[in-house]
Amino acid sequence: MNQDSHSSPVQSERWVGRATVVEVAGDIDLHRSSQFQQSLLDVVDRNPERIVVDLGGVGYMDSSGVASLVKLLSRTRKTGVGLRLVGLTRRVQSVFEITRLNTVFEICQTEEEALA
Amino acid sequence: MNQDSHSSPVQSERWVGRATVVEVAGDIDLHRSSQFQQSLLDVVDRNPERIVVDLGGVGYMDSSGVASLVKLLSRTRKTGVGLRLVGLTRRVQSVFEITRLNTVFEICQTEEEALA
Amino acid sequence: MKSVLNRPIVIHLPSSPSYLPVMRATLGKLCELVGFDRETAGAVVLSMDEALTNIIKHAYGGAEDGVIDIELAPVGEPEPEAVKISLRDYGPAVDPKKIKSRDLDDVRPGGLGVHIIKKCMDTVEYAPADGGGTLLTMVKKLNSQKGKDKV
Amino acid sequence: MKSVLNRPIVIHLPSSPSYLPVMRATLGKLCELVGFDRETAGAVVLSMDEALTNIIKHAYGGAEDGVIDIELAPVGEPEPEAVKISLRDYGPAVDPKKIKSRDLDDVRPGGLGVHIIKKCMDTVEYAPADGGGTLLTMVKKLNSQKGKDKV
Ligand SMILES: Nc1ncnc2c1ncn2[C@@H]1O[C@H](COP(=O)(O)OP(=O)(O)O)[C@@H](O)[C@H]1O
Ligand SMILES: Nc1ncnc2c1ncn2[C@@H]1O[C@H](COP(=O)(O)OP(=O)(O)O)[C@@H](O)[C@H]1O
Repeated sequence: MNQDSHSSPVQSERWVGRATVVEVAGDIDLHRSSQFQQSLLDVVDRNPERIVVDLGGVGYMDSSGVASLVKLLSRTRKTGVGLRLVGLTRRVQSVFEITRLNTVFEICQTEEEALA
Repeated sequence: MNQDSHSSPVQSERWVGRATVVEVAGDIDLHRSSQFQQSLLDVVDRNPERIVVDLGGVGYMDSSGVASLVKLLSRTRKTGVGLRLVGLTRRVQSVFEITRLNTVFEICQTEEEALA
Repeated sequence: MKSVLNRPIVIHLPSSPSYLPVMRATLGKLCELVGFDRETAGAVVLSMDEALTNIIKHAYGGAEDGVIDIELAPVGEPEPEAVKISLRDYGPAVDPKKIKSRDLDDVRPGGLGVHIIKKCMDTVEYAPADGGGTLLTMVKKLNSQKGKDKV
Repeated sequence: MKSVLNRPIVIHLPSSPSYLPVMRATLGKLCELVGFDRETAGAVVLSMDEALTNIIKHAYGGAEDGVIDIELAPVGEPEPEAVKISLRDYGPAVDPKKIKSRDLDDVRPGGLGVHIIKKCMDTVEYAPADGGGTLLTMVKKLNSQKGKDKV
């Protein structure tokens, strides 16, 4: 079994003070986006002050993966939780650019920056 | 244009004394094996004492690529030229094992060993 | 063996999200052979993925027992100059005018697929297919890659 | 979306060596999704490549305007337990008994494809196809991977 198709997109969750760093891996497409979204919303329920989504392990993401992140964004805005994205691979970065969501999300270059 | 499909499988040829090291790259299949074979036989015509074929850049080879190397082997045997293979990736190594040609070719782990 | 890349690959794909990675691998390699750079190949693959996703969601309503007819065609002689992707579903007829992208400024989940497709491909055409369903035809030209002049 | 991998992909491929890398990418990704380890997936991909090469060389004599019908089928419920590959050509009828590997000890170029296929796959069957040509069916089971017990 390989991570791209079978396991959860959210590989691990790690607390740094009151922030939580969520590590995502594998391709995120229609096959995995609803599980991705559910895992992300579960993170909000644990009441962090900030969520850092590390997309370093995501080689491919389409608009259904982006939609899961937009859903997370509106949830975090509602509940006053900070949200930052980090580790975008070139392909994932370009999906954000094409959909102009790179100006909507806070996208950081490093985890340090995202946690600062 | 990418190396797998369009350019010559033999990327470069480098003389080390009277031996020549031939660097091969890209997938070798029916599409590229005849060009591969021709380039290899051209090397014999330059009268080296030994030919070292470096397959480090070959991620995939099927029996038509193997056939080109067998053709080279019989030519070198006829003309008294030494022939050694080096840098076999795991997949290429396994094709030699399946066809039991790993016992027919001199396969070396390093270029130093192949040139020794 | 000297051979050319000038004929289509025809595929009948189950309308299940499970197969999307397979189709991405197929088209990604074909784009590489045609001569697209990595970035452009990625955009073409993304477009097909978005279009297949829309067919699965909208034409088949998530039913996985439908079939999507796919044609992946390198176009041009003697060397390919473009790739043409045709996707045909057997879903209910839909007015092509209804298939459009939404206002991007309205940030909400969904509604981005058609925008992505139109942004990434050179031509995109939806038409009712003979015998029912929708035929989507999209083309990406080699010379429309970034860093090359548009024709 | 919860979905399963239990239906075949059907492909009509031009009989040209140019398309071999595309088919390798397709099957390689499918084998990964089915759950094969890298090494076994490589052996399955190699087998299909050898069989396609033989069809191009022997069934079509190198003519690139033929078509090869390919079916790539994950087999098993609810999770796939094997992959079945069917290749059908429209070449002259050939006696399946004539398709055999040679003695490996006789070192010469060629004559290794059928040996590789039989060595790598669990079952290999050549049969005359309905309406002419040859149908090759080969199966590789997940549980025949190295490191797992044979059933
Ligand atoms: N293949 C299709 N068949 C029917 N309707 C479609 C198809 N593709 C797209 N549409 C319509 O176009 C709209 C916009 O699609 P898209 O931009 O991908 O956003 P989304 O799928 O998230 O709604 C869809 O909501 C749907 O109404
Ligand atoms: N699809 C096919 N149609 C007709 N004959 C075939 C086919 N595949 C294999 N053969 C026959 O089987 C023989 C052995 O094939 P193979 O082991 O791949 O070696 P090679 O192709 O190098 O001769 C071939 O020489 C050919 O006569």
